Amino acid sequence: MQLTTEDPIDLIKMLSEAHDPKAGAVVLFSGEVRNHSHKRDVDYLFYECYVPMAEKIIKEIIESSYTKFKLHKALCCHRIGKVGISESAVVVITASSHREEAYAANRYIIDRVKHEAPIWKQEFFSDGTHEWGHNCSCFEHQHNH
Amino acid sequence: MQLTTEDPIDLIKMLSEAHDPKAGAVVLFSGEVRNHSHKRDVDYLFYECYVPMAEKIIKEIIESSYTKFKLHKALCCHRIGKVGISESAVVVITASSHREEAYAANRYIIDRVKHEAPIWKQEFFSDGTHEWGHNCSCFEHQHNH
Amino acid sequence: MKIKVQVFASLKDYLDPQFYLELQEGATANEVRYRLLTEYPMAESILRKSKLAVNDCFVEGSYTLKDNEHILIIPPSSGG
Amino acid sequence: MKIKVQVFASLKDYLDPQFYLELQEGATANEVRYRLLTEYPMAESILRKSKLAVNDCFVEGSYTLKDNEHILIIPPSSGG
Repeated sequence: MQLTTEDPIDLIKMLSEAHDPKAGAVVLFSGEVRNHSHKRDVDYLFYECYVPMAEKIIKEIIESSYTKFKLHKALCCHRIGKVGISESAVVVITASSHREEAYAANRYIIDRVKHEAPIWKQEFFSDGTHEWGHNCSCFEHQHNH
Repeated sequence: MQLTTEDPIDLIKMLSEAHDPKAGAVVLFSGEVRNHSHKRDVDYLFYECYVPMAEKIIKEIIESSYTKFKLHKALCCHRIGKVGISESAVVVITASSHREEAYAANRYIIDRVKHEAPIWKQEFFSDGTHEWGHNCSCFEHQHNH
Repeated sequence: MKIKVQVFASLKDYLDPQFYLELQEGATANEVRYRLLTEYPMAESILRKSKLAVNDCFVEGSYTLKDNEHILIIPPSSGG
Repeated sequence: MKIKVQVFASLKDYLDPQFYLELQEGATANEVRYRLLTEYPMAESILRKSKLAVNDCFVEGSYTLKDNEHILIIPPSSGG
């Protein structure tokens, strides 16, 4: 399984890898590039990644998801480099016998990957400027309240 | 959008319909046919459906998900007829700006569809016998405790 | 009056999929259920758990049927 | 002793991606951070929020560096 990739993430291939005749529930999360950020128009994102540590950390998060949840399959792949609007920046797939576990494990993986993997987003705006992302968006979200 | 179908559910097509340049988070749930049920080997399932009411109810559930959650897209399709092992019996896709909403809306839709749509599962076992499903599996799950 | 009854799924192991019942004017949806309960005691537990619908809409047991209406006996869903 | 320093993402707006620092024997990872804080005050808030890693493993600020080690200054993640 690829943990990071410079090519577009192949959702179909990942889904087919996640199929398991023992699993009744498959949950896929795709974090996709939005055409706007903080009310500004976005052209594309660029993800910088320190691959050796990012892959080690993502692998560790996946392994710990198997211990915390009853999973048949857990996959995660983060795109790096330039990513266009509506393309997947990160995909997590979890497969379990019951949907509660599949949803919970999926959230567990994406929350940890977003916070812990050394991957950094740079937003390129339509006005020609660019800016580094400020932590993960759930953080900003909390601050808005 | 198809709400019920006798053909295999086209996950790829559904995912492409769910893409929205405004949405940062896409969650897909696929309920798949397991090769076992209550410790018995399963050959395939057969879903009976009363289509006029099932489609009306699924449509209403999707509409109410748009009022309850901040969604860009919500799709649901339930397979009817014979469904083989590892094939999707039901697929729900939700797209939102934030992943919390996408996960919550997805669960809301599948929980309601499973409980409310007039669709009935018949399990065909490897030993040649068959049996009607007993409500939804989350119910059985509770009873096991 | 004549009422068309349609049943689904496991109920079809005990009852015909569709049939007609002759009922008194003013009969309610629940009266159909009770009539079937007595005629098909094997199907009792499913009949008790089933929902009722007329014109493709769920109705309460107290719903008063009209001549030629079409009542659906809908066992608990087991989709997904 | 000589320590290789590597920085990422927004830190590269202020510092070279990789460079060497001459430090006293027994210097800690946090001492690297403080040295950079004074030399690059513009990067202070990011440097304070950054994690530190040696040999591709996160370390505490109290980690004692050895000659020729490679320290990574890792700004908060913004993946996904």
